[in-house]
Amino acid sequence: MLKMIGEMAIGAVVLLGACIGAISAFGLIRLPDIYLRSHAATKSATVGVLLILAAAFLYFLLYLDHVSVKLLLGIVFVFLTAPVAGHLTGRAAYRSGVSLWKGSVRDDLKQEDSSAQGPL
Amino acid sequence: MMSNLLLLSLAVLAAAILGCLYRLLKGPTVPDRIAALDTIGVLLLSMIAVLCMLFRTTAYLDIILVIGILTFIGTTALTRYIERGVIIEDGDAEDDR
Amino acid sequence: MKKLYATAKLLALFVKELFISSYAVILHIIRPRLAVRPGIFALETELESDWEITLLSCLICLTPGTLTLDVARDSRTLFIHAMDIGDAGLLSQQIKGSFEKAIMEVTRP
Amino acid sequence: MELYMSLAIGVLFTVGVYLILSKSLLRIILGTSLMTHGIHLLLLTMSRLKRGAPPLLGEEAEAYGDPLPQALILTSIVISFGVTSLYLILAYKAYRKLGTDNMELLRGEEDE
Amino acid sequence: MTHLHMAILLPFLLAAACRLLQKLLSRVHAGWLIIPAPALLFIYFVTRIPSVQEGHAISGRIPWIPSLGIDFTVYLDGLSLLFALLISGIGTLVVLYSIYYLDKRKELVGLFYIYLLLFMGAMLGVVLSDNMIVLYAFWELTSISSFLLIAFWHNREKSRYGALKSMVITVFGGLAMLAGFVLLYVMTGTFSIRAIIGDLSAIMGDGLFAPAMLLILLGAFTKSAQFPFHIWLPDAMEAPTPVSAYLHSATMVKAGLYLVARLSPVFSGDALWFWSVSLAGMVTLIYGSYRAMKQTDLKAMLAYSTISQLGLMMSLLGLGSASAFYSVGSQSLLYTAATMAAVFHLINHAVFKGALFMVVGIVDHETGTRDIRRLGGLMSFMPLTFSIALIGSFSMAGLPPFNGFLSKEMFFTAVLNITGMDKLNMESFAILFPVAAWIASIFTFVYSMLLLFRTFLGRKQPDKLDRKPREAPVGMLLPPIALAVLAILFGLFPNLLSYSIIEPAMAAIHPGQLVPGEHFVVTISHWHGWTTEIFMTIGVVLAGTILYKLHARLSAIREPLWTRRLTLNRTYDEGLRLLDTGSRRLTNRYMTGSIRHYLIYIFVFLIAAIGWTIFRTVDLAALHLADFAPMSLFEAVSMIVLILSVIAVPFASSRMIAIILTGTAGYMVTLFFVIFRAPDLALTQIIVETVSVTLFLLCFNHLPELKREAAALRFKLSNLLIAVGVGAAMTLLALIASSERSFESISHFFLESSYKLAGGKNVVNVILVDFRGFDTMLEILVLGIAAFGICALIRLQPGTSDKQALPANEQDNGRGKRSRTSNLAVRSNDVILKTIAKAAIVIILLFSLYMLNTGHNNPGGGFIGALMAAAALILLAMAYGRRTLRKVIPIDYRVLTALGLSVAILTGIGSFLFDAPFLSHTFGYFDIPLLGTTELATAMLFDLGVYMTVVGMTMTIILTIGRDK
Amino acid sequence: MNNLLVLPLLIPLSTGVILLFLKNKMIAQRWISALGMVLNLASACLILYQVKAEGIQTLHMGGWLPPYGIVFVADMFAALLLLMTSVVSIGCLCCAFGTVGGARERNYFYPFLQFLLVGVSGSFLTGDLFNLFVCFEVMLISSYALLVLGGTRLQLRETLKYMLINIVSSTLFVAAVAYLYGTVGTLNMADLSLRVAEAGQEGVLNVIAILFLVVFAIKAGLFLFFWLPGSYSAPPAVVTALFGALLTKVGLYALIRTFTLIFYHEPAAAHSWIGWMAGATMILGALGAVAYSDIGRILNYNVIISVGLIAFGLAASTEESLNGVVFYLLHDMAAKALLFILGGIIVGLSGTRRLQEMGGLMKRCPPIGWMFFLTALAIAGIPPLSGFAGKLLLIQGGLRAGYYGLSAVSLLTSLIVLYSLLRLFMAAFWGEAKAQPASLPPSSGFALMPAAAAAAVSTSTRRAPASASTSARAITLAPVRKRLVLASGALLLIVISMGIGSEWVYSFTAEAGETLMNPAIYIDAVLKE
Ligand code: NA
Ligand code: NA
Repeated sequence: MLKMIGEMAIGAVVLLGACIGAISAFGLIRLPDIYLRSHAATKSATVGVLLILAAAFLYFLLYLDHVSVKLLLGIVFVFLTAPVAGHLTGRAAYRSGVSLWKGSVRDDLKQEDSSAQGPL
Repeated sequence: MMSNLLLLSLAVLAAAILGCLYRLLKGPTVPDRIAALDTIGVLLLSMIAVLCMLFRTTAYLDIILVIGILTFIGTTALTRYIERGVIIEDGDAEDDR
Repeated sequence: MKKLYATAKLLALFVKELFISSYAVILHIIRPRLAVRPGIFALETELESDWEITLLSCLICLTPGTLTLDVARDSRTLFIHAMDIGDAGLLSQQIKGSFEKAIMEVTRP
Repeated sequence: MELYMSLAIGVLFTVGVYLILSKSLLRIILGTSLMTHGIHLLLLTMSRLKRGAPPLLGEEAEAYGDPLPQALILTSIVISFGVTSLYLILAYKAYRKLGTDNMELLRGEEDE
Repeated sequence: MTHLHMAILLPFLLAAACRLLQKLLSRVHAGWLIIPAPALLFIYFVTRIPSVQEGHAISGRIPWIPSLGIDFTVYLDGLSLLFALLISGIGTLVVLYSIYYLDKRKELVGLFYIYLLLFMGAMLGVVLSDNMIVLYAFWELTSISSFLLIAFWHNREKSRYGALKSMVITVFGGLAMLAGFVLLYVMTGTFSIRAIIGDLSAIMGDGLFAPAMLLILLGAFTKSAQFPFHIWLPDAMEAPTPVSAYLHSATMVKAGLYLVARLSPVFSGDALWFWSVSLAGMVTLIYGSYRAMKQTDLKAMLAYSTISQLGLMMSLLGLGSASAFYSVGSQSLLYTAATMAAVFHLINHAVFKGALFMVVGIVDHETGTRDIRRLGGLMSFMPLTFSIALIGSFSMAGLPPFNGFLSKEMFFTAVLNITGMDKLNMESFAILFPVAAWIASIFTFVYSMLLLFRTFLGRKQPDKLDRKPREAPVGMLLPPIALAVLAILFGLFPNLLSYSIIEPAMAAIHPGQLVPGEHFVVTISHWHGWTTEIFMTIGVVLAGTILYKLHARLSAIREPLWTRRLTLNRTYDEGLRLLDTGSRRLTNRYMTGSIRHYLIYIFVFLIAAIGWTIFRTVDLAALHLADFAPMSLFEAVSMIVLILSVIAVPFASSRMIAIILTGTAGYMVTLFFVIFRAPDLALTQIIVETVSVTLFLLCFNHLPELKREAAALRFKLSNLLIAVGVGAAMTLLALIASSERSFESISHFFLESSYKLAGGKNVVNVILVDFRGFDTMLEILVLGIAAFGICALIRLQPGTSDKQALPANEQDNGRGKRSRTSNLAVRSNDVILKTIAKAAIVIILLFSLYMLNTGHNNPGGGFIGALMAAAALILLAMAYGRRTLRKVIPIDYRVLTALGLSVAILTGIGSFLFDAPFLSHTFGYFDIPLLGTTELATAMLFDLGVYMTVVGMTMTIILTIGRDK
Repeated sequence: MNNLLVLPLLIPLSTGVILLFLKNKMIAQRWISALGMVLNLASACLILYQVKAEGIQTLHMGGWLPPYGIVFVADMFAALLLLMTSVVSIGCLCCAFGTVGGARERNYFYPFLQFLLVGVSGSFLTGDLFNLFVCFEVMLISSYALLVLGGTRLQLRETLKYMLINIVSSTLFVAAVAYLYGTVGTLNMADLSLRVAEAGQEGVLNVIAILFLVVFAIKAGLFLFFWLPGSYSAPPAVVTALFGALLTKVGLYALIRTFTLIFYHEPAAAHSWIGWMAGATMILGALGAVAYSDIGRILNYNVIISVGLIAFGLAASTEESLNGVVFYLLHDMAAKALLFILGGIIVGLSGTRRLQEMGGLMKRCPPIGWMFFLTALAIAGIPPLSGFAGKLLLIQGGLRAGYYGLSAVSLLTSLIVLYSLLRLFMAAFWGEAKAQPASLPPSSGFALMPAAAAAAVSTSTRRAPASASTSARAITLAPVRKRLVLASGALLLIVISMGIGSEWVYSFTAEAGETLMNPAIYIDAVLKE
C-alpha cells in the first residue's frame, strides 16, 4: 500500500516535470524572439528535468536499493551547465546580430557597444 | 498505475520534443535552433530517465549524463561558431585575462 | 560553520526564487495574450573574483525571467535580459539585495 | 514488431538510395548515413526482438537480448563513423578545390 | 635431354649469348657468328636420315608440367625430319645471304639475329614437338618472332601495321588451335599427338570431334595464309627480304601445312576434313595466283604467289586424305599420290621461292626499287641474277626440266585421280578440281613470266632508278645459286629425295595406309607418255602465253569499284576501325563518369537479381508474419517519428534542416536501441550521432545552400523508382529472413560464458574486447587510419592556387558580418564559461574514467569513455583556446593514437609469451588496498588501448579540422 | 592453434604503427617499411611451408573456439595468396621509394601502405564472415587514403566516387551478413557452411547468396566494375599497381570463398549468374581496353578482363577450373603489378598518357621495352609464361563443364588483351620519339616518375652533354631508375619462373583447388580440433 502511494507520488512528480518541460517547449514556440524563448527554454526545462531526475533517483533508491551516483552526477551537471547554455545562446544571438523583439523597451548593451566602438 | 503515469509523462515529453522540433526546423535564426536543440537534449534526457523507471533497469542511466554532456558541448560549440566563426581559437587574447 | 550556514541560505534563497519566478514565467507563457515588456539592462556588481561573478550570473540565469546576456570585459557590469523589465532600477536592487549579498556572505569572510 | 521494423528499414533504404542518387554531395552523404542507420536496425531486427533484459548479467532476468548483433552493430557504428568523417572532410576539400558540390558536374571526361 | 632437345635449344642459347658474342667480336658481322648453328643443325638432321628412313623414329621427353599432361616430348619421324631439314638448310642460306643484305654499320644486326634465332628454335620446336601444348607454345613463338622481324624497321608505319596484322591474325588462329587441342584433350585425356593417333576410338563419334577439327584447321589456315586469312602475308613483306624468304615463304607459313599433315591421321577419313582442307586450298590457289598477276611490286607478287602455292599444297593434303576412306590397298594408295605431290612440292617450293625472294632482294638492294613498272632490262647489268631468276621462275611456272614441273605434273595427277573417287558424292563435283587446277596453273605461268621478263628483259629505264644497277656481291649470290642448283638437281634427279625424305614423310602422314613394316614406294619420273597431264601442261603454256600478251592491256582496265571497296584488307582495316570506334562509342555510352549512373547500374542489377531470385525461389505466401513480437503505442509513435523525419529529408529546403532531420533519424534509432535493450549501442550511437551532426554542420557550412534539385521529373522519377525498388527488396528480404529461422543463434555461448570464462558481466563489452576482440582491434585501426587520412588530406595540398575554383559567393562568404562579430568577440568576457567549464571538465573526465573502468560489467567501455574524454578536452579547448590546451595537456594526439594502437597490439602479442593464441585474455580477482577485491582483466588493458586510440584520433580530427581555415 | 597465422597481419600492423611514431624520418621509414615487408614475406613462406607439410592451419583468436570466436584459417589458397601479396608489395614498395614524392612520404604514405596489407592479409586469412567485413574496411580505408594522397583535382574527384561506391557496397555487405545471421544464426564460415547445407540452399538462402554476389562483385569489379577505370587512374602508378594486384583480388577471393565454401549447393542459381557476369565482364573489359588511347585506361580495363576470366573459372567450378582460378590469380597479381609499374614508367618517360603522343622509347630505355613486351605476352597467356597454365586450366575446366561460349569469349579476350597491349607497346616504344610536353599536367596522375625526372634519366642513358642542373638531377635519379628496373625485373623473373616452373606452382595450386572443391576439408580443419 505504502509502496503504491510512494510510486504514485513519484509518478506524479515525474508527470509534473514532464508538464513543465512541455510548457517550456510551448514557450519556445510561442514567445516572439530568441531572448524571450531562451527564458522559457533554459529555466522551465531545468526545473522539469530536475524534478524528473530527482524522482528517478528516489525511485531507484527506494525500490531497487540502488544509489545511483551517475544520476546524482547527472543532476549536478545539468544544474551546472543549464544557465551557461542559456547565457551562451543569448550572447551568441546578440553578437550575431539578432535583433530584439519590437516590444522590447530597453537595450543597455547596445549603448555600451556603440560607446566602446570608437576608442577601440 | 505508476507505469501509466510514466507512460503519460513519456507522451507529454514526446509532445514537448515535437514542439521543439518545430522551432528547430522553423528557426528563424540559428540561435533559435540552438535553443531548441538544447531543450530537446534536456527533454530527451528526461525521457531516458522515465524509460529507466518504466523498464526498472539502471542500464540506461549513463545515457542521461552522456546526453547532458553532449548537449552542453554542442551548445557551446555552436554558439562559439556563430559568434566567432571558429570553434576552437588558437589562444587567449592578451587583454582578455 | 558560518560559511555553511550562508551557503544553505543562498541555496534556500535560490530555490525560493526559482519556483516563484518559474511560476511567473509559466504564467506569462500560457497567458493567451503576451503582456511583457522585455529589455536589456546593465547591472553594476561589486563582486570581483571569477567564481563570484559566475555564481551570480548563473543564479540570475537560473532565475526565470532574467538572463545574463553578457559580462563586460572588466567584469564590473553584467548585461541582463529581463522578460518583464518594469522598472530596471528596482530589478537591479532586488538582485543586488538578494543574490549578491548572499554570495558575498559565502565567499567573503 | 518485425514487420514494422522491416518497413522502417525499407523506408531508410529507400530514402537513403534516393538521396544517394541525387546531385548534391550533401544529400548523398546524408543518404549514406540513413542507409547506415538502416543496416543497424536490420542487424537488430535480425537478432529476434525477443525483449529480454539488456545483456548485462548483473541484472537478474530470465532472458537476455541477443548480445552478438549488438556487438556487431557497435563495430559497424564505429567503422562507419570513421569512414563518414573521412568522407565528409574529403567532400569539404573537394568542394574547396573543385568548386562544385554537384556530382553530375564531376564526371571528368574533359581532362583525360 | 636428348640431342633433339639440344637441337631445339641451340638457337635459343645462341640468341641469349648473341649479345655477348657480338661484344667480344665486334668487328665481325654478327651473321658469321650465327651461321654455324643452322649449318650444324642441318648436318645433324642429315645424319638422322638413314635411321628415320628405316622407320626408327627418334624421341625423347623432358617433363615440364606432367600433372597437366604437358611434357616437352620431341619426336622425329619422316614428316618432322623433312621440315627440320628445310628449316636448318634454308636457314643456313638465309643467314649467309643476310650477312651481305644487312649492313652492320647501319642496322641493328645483333637484334635481327636474335629474332631470327628465336624463330629458328621455335620453328624447330613446332615440327619436333609431340605434345600439342608445347607445339602451341612454339607456334605462338613463331608468330611473335615473325612480329618482331616484320617490324624490324619499326620506324616505318607500314612495318608496324604489317607486324600487328600478322600477329593478330596468326595469334587468333593459334588460340583457336589451342581450343581445338584442349577439346582433343577433353575427349582423350592426353596432349600427345602420337597417343591420340594410337587410340582414335576415344574421339570417334564424340560431339566435340568436329569443333576440335575446325578449330585446329583455323589455326592451320591462318598460319598458312589460306583464303580469307591470307591478308597478313602481303603486308608481312615489309620485313627485310631474308625474313620474307625464310619465314614467309619457306618455313613459317608452312607450319599450317605441317599441322594438317601431322594431324591427318587423326582427322582424315572425315568428310568435313576432306572438304574443308581441299576446298580451302583450292580457293586459295586460284585467288592467290590471280592476285599475283595483278601486282606491280615484286615482293607482293611473290607474296601472292606464296599464298597460291600454299593453297596448292593445302588442297593436295586434303585430296590425299581421301585415301583414308578406303581400306589398305591399291585404291587407297592411288589417293596418297596427292600427299606425295604435296610433300615433293613443299621442298620444291621452298627451293625456287627461296631463290626468287633472294633475287628480288638483290634487285631491291642494287636498284632501290621493286616496282616492275620502273624496272626492266636488268639482264645486262646482272646476268648471274637473271640466270637464277630464270631457273626459279620456270620452275615456279612448272616448266621442264626444273623441279616445279615434276610437282605440277603430280598435282595434275592428283586432281585427276580424285575424279575417280566414288565416295562423298564426288561424281558431281570432282570435275571442278582439275578445272580449277588448270586455270590456277595458267595464272601461275603468267605471273612467273611477268616476274622474269618485266624485270630483266625489255626496255632499260635507268632514269627511273635511284642508283646505277650492278651485279650483287658473291656472298649474296651464293645462296640463291645454291638453291637454283638444287632446283635443277631435283628436277633432273627427283628420286634423290624419294626414298630418303618423301617416303618417310608420307609414312608419317598416312600411318594407317601401310601394313607394318612396309614403306611407300615413291618413284618420280619425267615422262609417263601422252597422258592427260602433259596435255594440260601444254594447254597451260599456250593459254598462259596468250594471257601474258594480253596482260598489259587487261591490267589497263581498272578493277571495278565494288571489288576495290570489298577487298579483304579493307574488311580487316574497317573491322579494326569499327572495333576501335564502336568500342569507344559503346564504352563511352555507359562509362559516363557520372557516379549516379554507376550507382543506378548497380542498384538496378541488385533489384533485378534479388527480385528474380525471390520470385523464383521464395514462396511469399508462406511467410509466418504472425510469430512476430507485438508493438506498443509508444513504439509506434517513435517509429512514426522516425519514418516521418526520414521521409522529410529529401524535401528539406536548407542544408541545416536536412542535417537536423537526418540527425533526428539517428536519435530515433538510438531510441530503438533503448527499446530493444541495447544500452551500449544507445550510448555509442548517441555520441556518434552528435559528433557526426556537428561534423556535418561544420563541413557543410562552407558548402553552398541546398538548391532545389533543378532536375527533370524523369530524373527524379527514375531515382524514386530505383530507391523504392531497393527499399522493397530490403524489406522483403528482412521479412523472409526473419520468418525463416531454422537455427538457434550461437549467442547462448556468450551469455553462458561471458562471466564464467571471460570475467565480465556486460556481455556486449566482453564480446567486443574478448570474444571478438580482434574485430575491435581492427576497428580502432580503421579509426586511426581515418584520423591520419584526414590529417594527410588537410595537410597535403599541391602548390596550385585554387582561388579561381571557388565560386564567387564562397569567397566573400559573409565577410562583412564576420568581421563585425569578431570585432565584438574580442571584447567578450568568457568568465562564466571558463569557470563552469572547469567543473564540467572534472565531471566529464571522472565519468570518462568510470566508463572505461566499468565497461566490462556495465554499459560503457573504452570507446565511449574515450569519446567522453575527448569531449572534456574539446570543452577545455573551446573555453580556453588551443594554446592552453596544449599547455595543460602536452600530448601529441597523433602519437597518442599510435600509442593506443600499440597497447592494443601488445596486449595481443602478450599472449605469445604464454604460448596462448593471439589476443588471449586472462582475468583474476585481486585484493587491492583501499579498493577491496577488484577484478583485473587483461581485456581491460586492451580496452585502454582502444581508449587511447579513440581519444587520440578524435582530438586529431577535431584539431586538424579546426586549423584548416 | 598456430600463432604464426596472425603474423601476416601483425607484421604490417606493427610496422605501420612504428612508422607512425617516426614522423619525418623518411630514411628510417623506408628502411623499416622494407624490413617489415621482408619479414612479412618470410612469415608468408613459413605459413605456406606449414600448410604444405601439415595441412590447413588455424588460429583461434583469443583462444575462443569456433564457431564462437574469430578464427584465422590458412588453407593452401589463402597461403598462396598471402605469399604473392607479400611479394607484390615488396616490388611496389621498392618502386615507391623516391617516386611517390616527399610530400606523400611525409603524409603517412608508408603507414597507409602497411595498413592496406593488414586489410588484405586479414581478408585472406579470416574464417569469420563479419571479421571479413572488418578486414575489408581496414583495406578500404587505407585505399581511400592512398588514393587521395596528393590531393590533385583528379584524385579528389575520383576518390569521392570510389568511396561512395564502396560505402554502398559495404552497407550491402553488412546487410547480407545480417540476413545470413538472422537466418542461420552464426558467423563462422565453416559453421555457416554446415548450417546452410543443413537448411538447404533454397528459398531465402539463395536470395542472400545473390546479395553476397552483388556485394563482392562490386568489390571485385565483376560486371559491376564501373567505378574501377576512373578511380584507378587517379593515383600514382605504384598505388594503382597495388590496387590492381591486390584489391580486386580480395573481392574475388571473397567471392570464391563464399561460393565454394558456403553457397555451393545450387550451382544453377548463383553460379549461372556468375557465369553471365563473367562473360559480360570479359566482353565489356575487352571493348574498353581497345576503346581508349589513354594508357591508364587500357591497363585498367585489362584488370577488368582478368576479373571476368577468374570468375569464369568460379562459374564452372570444376576441379580443373578451380585449380586454374588459383593459378591464374597468383599469376595475375604479379603480372598486373608489373604491368602497372611499367605503365607508370612509360608515362613518366614520355610525359603523357596518350598513345598518340608517345613513341621511340625503345631507343631510350630498351630494358623497360622488353620487360613490357614480355609482360604483355604473359598477360595474354602465351606459354611458357605464367599466364598460360592458369588459362589452360580455366579453359579445360570450362569446356569440360560445357561452358563453350564462355571459353570462346575468354580465348577471344586473350587476343584482345594482346592486341591492346601490343598496340600500346608499339605506340610507346617503337617509331620516332615525339615532341614531349615539358611536364605532366598536375591532374593527370599515374606517372611513376615525374617527367622532369624521366628526362634526366633519358639524358643519363644517352650520355649527352647536359647542363649542370640536369646532370645533377640525373645523378640523384639514376638510383631511382635503377631501382625501378630492378624491381620490375624481379617481378618479371617471378612471372617467367612461374611459367617455366608451372609444375612446381601447380603442386601448390592443385592442393588449393582440391580444398576449394571439397569444402569438407576446410570445415573439418576448422571445427574438429
Ligand atoms: Na538550460
Ligand atoms: Na562497450
